[in-house]
Amino acid sequence: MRMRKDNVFGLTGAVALAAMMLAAAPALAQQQSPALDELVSAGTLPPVAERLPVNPLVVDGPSVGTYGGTWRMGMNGGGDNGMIVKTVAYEGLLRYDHEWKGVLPNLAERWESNADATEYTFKLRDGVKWSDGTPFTTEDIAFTVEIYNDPDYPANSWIDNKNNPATLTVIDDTSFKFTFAKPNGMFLETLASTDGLHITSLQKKYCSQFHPTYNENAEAEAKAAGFDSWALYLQDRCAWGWETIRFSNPDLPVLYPWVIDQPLSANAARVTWKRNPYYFKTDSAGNQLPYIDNLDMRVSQGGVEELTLAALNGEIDFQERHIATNVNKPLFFDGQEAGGYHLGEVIPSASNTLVLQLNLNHLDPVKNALYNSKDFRVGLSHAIDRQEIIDVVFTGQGEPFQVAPRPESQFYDEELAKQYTQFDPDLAAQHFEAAGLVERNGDGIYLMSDGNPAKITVDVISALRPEWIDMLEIMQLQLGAAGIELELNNIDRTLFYEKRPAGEFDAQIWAGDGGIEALQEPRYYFPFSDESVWAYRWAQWFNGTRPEIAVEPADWAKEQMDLYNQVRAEADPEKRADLFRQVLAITKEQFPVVGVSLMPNSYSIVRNNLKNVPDSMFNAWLFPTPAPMDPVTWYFE
Amino acid sequence: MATETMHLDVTHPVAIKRPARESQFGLMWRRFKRHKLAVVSLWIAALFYAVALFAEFLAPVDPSAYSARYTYAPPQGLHFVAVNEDGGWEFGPYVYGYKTEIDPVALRRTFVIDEEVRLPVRFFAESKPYNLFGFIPLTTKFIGVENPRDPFYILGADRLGRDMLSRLIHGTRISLSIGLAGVTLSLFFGIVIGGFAGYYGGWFDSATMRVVEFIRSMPTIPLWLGLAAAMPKDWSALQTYFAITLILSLIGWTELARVVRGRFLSLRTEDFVTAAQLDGASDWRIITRHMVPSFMSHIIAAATLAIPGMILAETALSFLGLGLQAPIVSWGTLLQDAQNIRTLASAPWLLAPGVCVVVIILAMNFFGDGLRDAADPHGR
Amino acid sequence: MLGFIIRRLIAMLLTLVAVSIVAFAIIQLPPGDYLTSYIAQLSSTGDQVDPRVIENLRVQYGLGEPFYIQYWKWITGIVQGNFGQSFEWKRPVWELIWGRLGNSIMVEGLAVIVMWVIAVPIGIYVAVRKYSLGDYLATVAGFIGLAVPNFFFALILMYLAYIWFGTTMGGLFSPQFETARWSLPRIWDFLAHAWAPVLVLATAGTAELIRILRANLLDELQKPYVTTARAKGLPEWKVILKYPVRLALNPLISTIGWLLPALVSGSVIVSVVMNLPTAGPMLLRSLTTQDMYLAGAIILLLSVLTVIGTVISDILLALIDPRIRYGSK
Amino acid sequence: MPLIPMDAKPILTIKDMSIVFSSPDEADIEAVRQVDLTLSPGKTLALVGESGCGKSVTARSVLRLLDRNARIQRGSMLFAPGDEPPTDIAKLKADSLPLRAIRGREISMIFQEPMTSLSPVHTIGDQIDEMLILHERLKPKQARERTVALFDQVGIPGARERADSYPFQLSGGLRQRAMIAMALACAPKVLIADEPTTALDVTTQAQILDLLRQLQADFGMAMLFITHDLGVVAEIADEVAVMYLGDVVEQGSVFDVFAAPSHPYTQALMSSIPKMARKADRVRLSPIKGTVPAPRDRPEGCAFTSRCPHAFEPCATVRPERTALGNGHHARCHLLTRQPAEVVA
Repeated sequence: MRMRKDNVFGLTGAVALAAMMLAAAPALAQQQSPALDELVSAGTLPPVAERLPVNPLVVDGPSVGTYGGTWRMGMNGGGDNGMIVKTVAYEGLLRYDHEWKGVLPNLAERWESNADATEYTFKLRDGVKWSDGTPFTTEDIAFTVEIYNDPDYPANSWIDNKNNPATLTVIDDTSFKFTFAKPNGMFLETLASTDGLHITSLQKKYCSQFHPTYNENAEAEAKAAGFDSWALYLQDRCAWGWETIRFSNPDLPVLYPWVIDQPLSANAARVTWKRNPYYFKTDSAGNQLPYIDNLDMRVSQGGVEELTLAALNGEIDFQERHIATNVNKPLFFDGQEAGGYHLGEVIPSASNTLVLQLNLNHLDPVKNALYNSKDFRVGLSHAIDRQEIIDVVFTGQGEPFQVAPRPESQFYDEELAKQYTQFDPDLAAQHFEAAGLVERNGDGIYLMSDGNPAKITVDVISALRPEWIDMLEIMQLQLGAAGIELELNNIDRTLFYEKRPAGEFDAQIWAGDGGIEALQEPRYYFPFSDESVWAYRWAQWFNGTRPEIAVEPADWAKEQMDLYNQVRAEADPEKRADLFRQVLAITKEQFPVVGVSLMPNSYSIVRNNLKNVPDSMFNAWLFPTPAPMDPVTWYFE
Repeated sequence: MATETMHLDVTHPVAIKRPARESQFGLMWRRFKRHKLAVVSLWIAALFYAVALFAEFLAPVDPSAYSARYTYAPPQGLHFVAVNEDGGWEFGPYVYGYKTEIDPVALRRTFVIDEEVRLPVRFFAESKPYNLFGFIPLTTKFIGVENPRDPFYILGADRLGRDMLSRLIHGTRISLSIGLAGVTLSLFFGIVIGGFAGYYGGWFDSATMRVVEFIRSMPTIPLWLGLAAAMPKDWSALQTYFAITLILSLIGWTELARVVRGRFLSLRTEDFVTAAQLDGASDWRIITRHMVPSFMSHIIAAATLAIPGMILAETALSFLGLGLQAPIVSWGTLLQDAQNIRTLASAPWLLAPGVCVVVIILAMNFFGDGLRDAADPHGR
Repeated sequence: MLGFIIRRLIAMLLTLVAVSIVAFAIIQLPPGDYLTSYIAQLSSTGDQVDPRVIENLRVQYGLGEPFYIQYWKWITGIVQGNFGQSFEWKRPVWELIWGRLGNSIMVEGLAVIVMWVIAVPIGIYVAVRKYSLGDYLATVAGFIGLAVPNFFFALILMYLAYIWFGTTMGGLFSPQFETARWSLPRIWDFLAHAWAPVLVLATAGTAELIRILRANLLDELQKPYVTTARAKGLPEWKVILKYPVRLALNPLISTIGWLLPALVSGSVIVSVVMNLPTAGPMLLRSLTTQDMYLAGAIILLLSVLTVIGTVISDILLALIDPRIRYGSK
Repeated sequence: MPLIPMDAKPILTIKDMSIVFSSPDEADIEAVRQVDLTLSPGKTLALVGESGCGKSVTARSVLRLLDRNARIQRGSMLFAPGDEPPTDIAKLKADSLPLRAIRGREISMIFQEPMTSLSPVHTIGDQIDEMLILHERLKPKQARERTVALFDQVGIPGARERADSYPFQLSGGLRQRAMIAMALACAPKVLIADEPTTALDVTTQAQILDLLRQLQADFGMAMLFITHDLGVVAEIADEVAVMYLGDVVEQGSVFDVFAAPSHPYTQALMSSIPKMARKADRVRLSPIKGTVPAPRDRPEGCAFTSRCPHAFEPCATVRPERTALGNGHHARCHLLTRQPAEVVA
């Protein structure tokens, strides 16, 4: 493959390009990849004009590309659906712009909403087709909403959110309306994010055949196919949004730029994709996107070392996921010339490398009182020598930082980000005293009001981020010197989650999500979701999800919740931002969680012959890099 | 005529046997000493165990003491002879200093050993107070730099600037004690179960042997994986440590049980056992006083040969992330840290635990082999 | 002979039943079930899971029933050829694992062959030339092979291949042969990829085999029948190959049985490091996600393979050793 | 040159042979020192002695079957079949073609324990056929015919079926018969029997001795018969050589030696044989006092010194000469050459 490509572009590339330009120039006729020419001339595929929508979405890279090539990357283990979401599956109704500031049309051509953000009307692009050639219409949207609301279909999303259910009204083939019970001011951002992918993930024509409502033989057919029930068969054939097994079914029609060639399976050594001839985007010269014909994802069996070597060896064209670790950077830096790649910049969305979340809803009254004392948390913060951790663990990358919006965010507040970050043991001691810690035991550890030493057991999943253990080991020594004992409890992910509702954990560690998408992910700024581990029971009160353990929050938190409900109801972005700044002001005043340092920038591996790749990009789950950076416009030179 | 034959052989009175134990061990030791390699291996193994025992004293610094300035610092080595400015010789241990630069783009520190700077090293250097074995307060370490602020990384530093030598020494304690504890447990199960099976025979023997065969036919790693995954996840590091030991010995006892059973089976019919039985000695007494001593040497050899397997198993389990985990320092966890390409490419000294594993396993194998040969020059 | 085989097969069946119970018990041991880890996974991406949905899934998957009922359902299914569904992949387990198991068997089988091919001549040589330089060299090399942890060896091999040859080792096939049918070029491609893992897997076992063969052969070489053979006037090589080697190989054949479990274990780690699509990494993942029918099937089948290996080696042993065949001591 | 006047020309003459065992960390041990033996066709020489006296080592050295750590330090073993010039077996290389041509074909050997001396995993027939194929270049079928005939000759019933049996399927007596058949397969000129009857019960023992005698008459081979059983010696041997700790202390015709044992060790041996007598007349057997010393503790002089009732001053330090006592009867004892000044009890 590579050999042939080199030849093509080495010798005949210029000719081919010239020919293409000539052909494109006179009529601006739509062009397709030469890979499809044969199929079209054989009549198995309609001409490109018939495949494209009436009004294709025009996306331009910095330069007009040439067709062909295979984008090679690597997945870590068979369950790495995230890799696919971030490269192939990001096709929702809307999409983010490159700066992650606003939303752009995607499958929906235009939209409007009412003033109190409860009604959203969308107009789909006319003539968009699924990868099997079937038109994409409101019927598919309606079917998806119906299936998602079926309890036998285990998908969860905003579509069937109990707190704020959405009602669909179909207007015509391409127009529909969502009506929410409560205001949903951030619905457009949701649709542009990864969560927006749910609504465009199922085709009625294909998926309805597995549901007994549409096919009375569904149960029998499921049994014949070796499944115990129609529900399992449906889940297998038409998995939700981005579930792993969704990419195991090559028959499932999709709207993605590439369609499955070799599917993801438990046995796959690689997952490959070929271009979707019905993809709905073109460049302004009328060339149907994507430029790159094929994707090739090698599947490593649970170790990233093989991927690292492959990248060093120039066998990876673009990748950030898995391999771009702190530790590997010097290696990749040195290997640039030999591997024929360069390093791109990746700005993480997370604000903080490590968030120490004390359990403010602790069931033990003594600890509950201590952890709820702001002085105690401030004292902890002052007892941490952040610069030392940055130097040791991150080779000087990053700066002392609290859990706060990143400098790139519109909500950046230097005071919020920097308060209590100076290392000052004396100040820490003063605050501890103010929090009621005076007596110390023989080891120099403060005694709590019940006479027990002030020991915080910190739950951490080292498998997720190895540097957490490194940082915590340093913090353990630093806090130990300040009179607080830190015990590391390195546990499994399942248990990590199971401990939360029980309410007896002391503290848990996670990264500082919501550094850029603060508005959508305010888990550390107020008790927002189950991920607000520091106030898990308050969050239950806010969401009403587990009333049996919900606890009425402190007044300041209730005020924040109130404000955030106003944010949700507000359709005007400016007003929303103002309201959210009030939430953050209370966060600054209350200082609920302790951060360590600003998450340093990461990097990506970009092959030198891969063009149109932006130098810098954000990275988040909701902003699934690099998909929002339009890899459909990338091409090989 | 033939009926009159008299065999000459039986006329010699048999020398009175000295107590079986002593003579056997004396003989064994003499034969053992003939295996030069085994003797050397014994010394190496003894050295390792001594290191494990006196870890706190021998490790120059605390294994968790980090230093931002010396992340991935290469080994300084330890030097004894120096040429001073006048061209004269100077003796006395010292290490070289480092010249460091930070490369913010490549995100690393580069170190050059600075041969201009000689940092004197002292044996029995003064240190911060610590407790040997957890209860003997000491303020002296075996070795240390004269000025505690100077870098001292004989074997280099890891990604946090922690002293590899100290970590290795403390890791030795965990890894070797797991091997020893695991074998002790296996030995206990093996002798009791294998002994009863071999002594009583019959259905108990066949049942035991079926169980042993069955356990041995289970692939060990899946078994370990399953058991390790089944361990309560909220156990502390120490509990995990004991659980791992137990898991290792749960499988390890089978081999020893087989050896013990085989010995028992053949000993059961020996005259001295019959004699003891006729004397009315209890089974327990016969087993513990007569039979076990008579093949103790074999057991010791078999047990010695089982230790390397345990050590390897610990490293393998820890490597897969199912055994011990940081912050516990064992060879396995150290190797888990080192198992990336970066280490191989730019910090190969982090593979030192791997070298230790190889050396101790070689030593234990040679030692065990020598013991086995000595215990039974012809058999296996 | 037939009686022997039948007795052995009955014993095998009993062992298999026991193996299946243990395999099922192991996958049941960890607290929680697939759904708890599934919920944990969903929660970490910020999703909230409707308890109603979880309840439905629990019923669909047959979780939450007592152990013996789950086991009974599982084992009766297996007897009928149904290994159950993988929770994670929503596919019949058998469909997922047969390819993986095939790869495992190929790699491990190849390792067994390599081990024998290397170990037998060396073992004979070192026993015959006891305490020679070659003996010491082979012993030391063997012990080093035994002492270097598999994963360590694999990692170093991969890195050296990259440094020296600029190739990334890993996988069992080149992309173009990944899904191709078996053909001569594909076999060649497989061998070109498999040599490294096979080498890594075979080192420890080879060392072990050499040791066993050496010890056995040393025993046999002292037996009087060797002297008898020499006294017949046979050339030395024939004396050794026909008599003591033949007898020393017997116990070695019985080691196939327990070499297999060791190989299976070793291949899990080697596969993870060298990225081999064998059953090992799949087992590892299914254990962590608590995809219990998948994990159970893999553990069961690997154990079954081992048990069958043991039985085969027993029968083989009986075939070549008349003492066992005719029930003599 | 025959030392004992014989009717026939000797076929194997062992002269002044010493065999030394070396071990890496101990001093060399001379297990057999300066042995002279002569074998003649149709005659049987019995080599008698206690375990470890070197009789087996001597026997094995004839076929050069000693372990790698043993070497023939001095002396010669002249093998002279027919009129060809004699071959010195002591000079042949251990695995050389000339030696292999002698082994099994010219000189063959029967071992003590037929169970372990036969391979347990090959049929008996196969193990005998092999020799015929090797030395006589027979086809496998022909070889089997010969084997069956040999089995008949050595009195194995159902010879054809037995040839397909494994050793463990036969009784001890049959196994030894098979062993004998194997040794005689190529009609050797010398047969070395290394305690062939020791492992057998008394009746079988007698049958085997009869068989050997019968076969010797049929084949006319010379026989070197190793035993520790004086009764067996009297029954089968023409000549006898008594060994003690590596030395042949006395040798001569069975008649001479039994009638007039000249070495104190031989005398002691003789007196340890029970005599047929009525119960009241029986005397206590007098066992030899003391134990055989380890080879490394053997004195410079006569090996028997430590147990000899007549030991005197030169015994411990000076090795007694081989003294001719007439009619080929020799002994090594100082008593034969000098008179003790004072008997050291």
